[in-house]
Amino acid sequence: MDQLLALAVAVPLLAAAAISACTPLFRGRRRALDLAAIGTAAAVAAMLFVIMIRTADRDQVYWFAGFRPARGIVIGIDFEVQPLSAGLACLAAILVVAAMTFSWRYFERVATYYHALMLIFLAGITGFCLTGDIFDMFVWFELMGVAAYALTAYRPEERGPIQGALNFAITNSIGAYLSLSGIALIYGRTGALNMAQIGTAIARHPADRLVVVAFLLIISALLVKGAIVPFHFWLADAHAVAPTPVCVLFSGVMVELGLYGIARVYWSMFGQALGHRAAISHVFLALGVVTALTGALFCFRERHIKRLLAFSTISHVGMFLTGIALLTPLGLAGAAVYVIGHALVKAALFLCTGIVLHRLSSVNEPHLHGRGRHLKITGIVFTLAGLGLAGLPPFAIFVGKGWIEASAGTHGLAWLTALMIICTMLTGGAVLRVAGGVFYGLGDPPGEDPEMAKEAAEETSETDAAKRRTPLTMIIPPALLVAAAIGIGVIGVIGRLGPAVQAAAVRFEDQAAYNAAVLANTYVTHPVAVHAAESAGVTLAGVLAGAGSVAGALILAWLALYWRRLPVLHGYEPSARLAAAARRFHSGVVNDYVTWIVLGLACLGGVFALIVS
Amino acid sequence: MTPEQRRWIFLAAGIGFVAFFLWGLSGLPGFGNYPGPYGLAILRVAVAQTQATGVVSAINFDYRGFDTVGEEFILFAAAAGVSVVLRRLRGERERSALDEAADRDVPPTSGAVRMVALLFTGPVVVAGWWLASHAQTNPSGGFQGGVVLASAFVLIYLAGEFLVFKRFSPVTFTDVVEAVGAGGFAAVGLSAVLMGLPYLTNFLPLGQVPGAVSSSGTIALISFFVGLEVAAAFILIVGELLEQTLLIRQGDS
Amino acid sequence: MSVLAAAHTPYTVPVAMMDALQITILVLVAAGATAVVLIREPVRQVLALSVYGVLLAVLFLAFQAPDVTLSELTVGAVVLPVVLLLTLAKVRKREE
Amino acid sequence: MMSVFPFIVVAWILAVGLYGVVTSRNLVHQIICLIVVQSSTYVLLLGVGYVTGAVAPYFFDVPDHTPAVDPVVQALALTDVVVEAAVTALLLSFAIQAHKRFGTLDPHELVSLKG
Repeated sequence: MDQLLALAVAVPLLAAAAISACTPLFRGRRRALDLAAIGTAAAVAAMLFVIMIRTADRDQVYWFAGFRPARGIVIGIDFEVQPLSAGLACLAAILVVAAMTFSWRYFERVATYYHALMLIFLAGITGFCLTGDIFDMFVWFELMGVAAYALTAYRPEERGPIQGALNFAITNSIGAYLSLSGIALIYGRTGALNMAQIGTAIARHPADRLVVVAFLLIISALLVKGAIVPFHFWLADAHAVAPTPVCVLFSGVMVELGLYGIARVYWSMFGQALGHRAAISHVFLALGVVTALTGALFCFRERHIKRLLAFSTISHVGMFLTGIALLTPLGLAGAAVYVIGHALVKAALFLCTGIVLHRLSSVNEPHLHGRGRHLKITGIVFTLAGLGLAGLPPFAIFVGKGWIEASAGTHGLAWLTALMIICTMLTGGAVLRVAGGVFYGLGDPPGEDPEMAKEAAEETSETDAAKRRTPLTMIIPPALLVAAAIGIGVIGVIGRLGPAVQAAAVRFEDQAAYNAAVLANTYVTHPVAVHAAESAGVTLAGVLAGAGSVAGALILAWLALYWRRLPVLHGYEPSARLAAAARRFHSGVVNDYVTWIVLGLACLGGVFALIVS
Repeated sequence: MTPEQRRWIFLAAGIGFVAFFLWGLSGLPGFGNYPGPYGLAILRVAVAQTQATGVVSAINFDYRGFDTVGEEFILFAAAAGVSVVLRRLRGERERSALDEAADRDVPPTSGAVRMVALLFTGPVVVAGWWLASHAQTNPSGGFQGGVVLASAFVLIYLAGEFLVFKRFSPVTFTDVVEAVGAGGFAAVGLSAVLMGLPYLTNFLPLGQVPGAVSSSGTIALISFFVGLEVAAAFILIVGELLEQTLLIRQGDS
Repeated sequence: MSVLAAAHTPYTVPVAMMDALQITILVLVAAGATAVVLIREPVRQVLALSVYGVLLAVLFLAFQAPDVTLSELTVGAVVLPVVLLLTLAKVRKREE
Repeated sequence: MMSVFPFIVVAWILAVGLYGVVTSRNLVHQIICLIVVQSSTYVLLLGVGYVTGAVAPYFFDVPDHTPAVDPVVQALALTDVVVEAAVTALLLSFAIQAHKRFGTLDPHELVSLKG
């Protein structure tokens, strides 16, 4: 039993409580507070990294309060840790360190609440990733949610944050209550809350109506959190208005945790019982494709930089989902590397946007046109991150996406490559358009959409300080994140990453081994060689696809910047129709969002009912 | 969507969803036929293992104590969130506490109500304390006790003494108590780790008599910390709301 | 599960009576929930909510959950109404 | 009748609560409807753990092995009731600020992002 597992959750919680208890001591000692919080987050990151290394060979199971299962009946709560779960939590901790370092000079008036809430948020993520108990998962999910709502509304003096936080909190709460109903249903059948025990119990019989309904209800909160269309509406509202360092965590890991949760729930409990692998794979593939396309289209038309990045997250989440939905180890491994690459690059983009907001007091693309010329380093980092987002070799996104495409290719789904190229072109193109316009003054200032200008004008500076130069604490984190994205990509390209991540993915998808590790304390070893059928190397096709999407993104960005000078397109407003559609659906009214959630669940329910019966 | 369109879309979708939900519910074993094994296993071993006669408390503070750590911090985060959102902002001013009586918007409390409320405050505090410290025996525990303790605070408000209370117990103090409550729980868990035991192991002597006040080891201790945290969290929340209602005004009003 | 053994303990109500009791309270709870949703006037709705809280508490007692009853009573009948009424007071004052 | 009736009530409460959330024109009303949605989960939890004819899981004055209802769901519901009250308070504080910023509680008019 490895005590680090418990400490990775207990330490940030205790630190958050200690920081709050010592509020009077920290008055006027802002740096001490920052150091304490950053130190805690860094320690958590280190612990999780060690855990990830230690779980490389076999799963680790930790029984809280020492209540081990007797004769297959679990009476306590366990942590069941695999490299992928520890790795995701570690990524979150690293992003917290980056965000807190960034806010060193960013917020001028923060009380202890900000630091305490960030640490609680981190603890929630860690607990969610590591736990092996379905109700415990729900508790950490709720903790993460509550901290996130409060952080979204951190600047209540403005309109946006309050409205965003309300929509975020109401939609996610409804998802959470439905999940709790699902947990109650499955508990009523199996009398268990431990995921391994539930999995073993329901796998004995073919899935019936209760199992299907419980599965859909349990994942409903995760679909909302994971911003899968049509459950995604809250995301743009909340991401666009949360303080920039918080956006880093929202886009970088929180949304991805929804997908992690779906994968964990599927491969520890429902996979064997549900059966119908092909049909389920197709349902999630369809969800992923719709999400990826919707996000990409909305991303490209957006002029509010933070909302633009938020929609790009939706598009990428859709692509992660397609990777997971292949139900192959290589697809999951690709999604994992893709998530890491995306988190690093997207965090860098948000932090650079934060610098722009700090220096130029705006995130409105037309307004900023050409005004960022003197922000040289920020411009370079932003552009590099944009190219990384478009899948430029050797960024980590390129590696992860290559694996997903390779796995799809061997399963007769080669069209997925085309989808990936289209979506990356649109999202990468949008970011590169911003980079070209804002930092290099290229092209014409985009037309002022009055509505969007109004939105963007809402966003005022989050900082009060003298803004004549960018503090080092702001520019170093995004630069390091981009460097890390390249570094991980290089390790992947030279072939060092593939076997390890694929082995981890094979274990993640092996429900029997998971159940045995928890209930019987036996461990199955998976020789990597067995699964060499799917090569994780870099192929010529992969490089071509990567280069193609980067070239496409550059062309799209160029077209968007210069289209008014092209004779053919003269006078054509390409986004007018889309804008109307966007306004119709992203109405900002939470009642609509809840309606879409219920509609989405009813449709998915119908589909699942057809599949299983 | 217009409200009318939304209502129709929702009715169609809602009927489908509820039908689906009922379809799943019909797969449950009938009401009153809980099949186990989780609850039955715990019922078999709980009293002997923990010396607590209240099995629900034994689960909350021992078997599934780790959940409760998370729940406690949800409370903590929610209270912190309320403080963040309702903090006094630029452009808002606080009415002086001294002229509070003059332009109070709530009608002044009558003498009788004040009297009764003050008389009740003591017993309510005692009741809350009793509930929080008897988790191991009766249907009680830190959660309920904490809420009852916090409602004593509401009585103080009814007695018209909010401002007096505020002077004696500034928000910082409640904050600190709350942090001690939440942190105390996490620390009890951690002290087990320091002794080389799994997190949250019940390491204190359990006592010989099931259900006695000093029995069941860390269960009683944790319940006490939970009571502290819950009471402080709700006092903070109600205090922030009271402050909004009674004291804070927009600058221009 | 030996139901007969339970029937001898002093705390157990005869099954038929318990059924009748539970059905009655369940109907009341369903009606209460409907009322809470349909009443649109905020202060009345808060009152309906606290009645609904008490009904739920009674239901939980009939489900043999005294612990949850206590929790629901303190929260549903005291804390939530106070918090909601304070919110309404704040919001109302500014409308004038 | 008795074997399914409680679960039908659960579905009814859930449906009514969701209807309230969707049709609400007042944030405070909407938050109260959210409380109703949530209360359905408590009824469901306690419902699945009920054992006909059994006692409450307290052995202070009954013998140790008397059949009792499931204590686990009670533990889950108990903490949730208290915790969710705090979350409701957080939502209400958002509503108060929304009212200050927008001068209304109607969700249709809180549309800062869309003008």
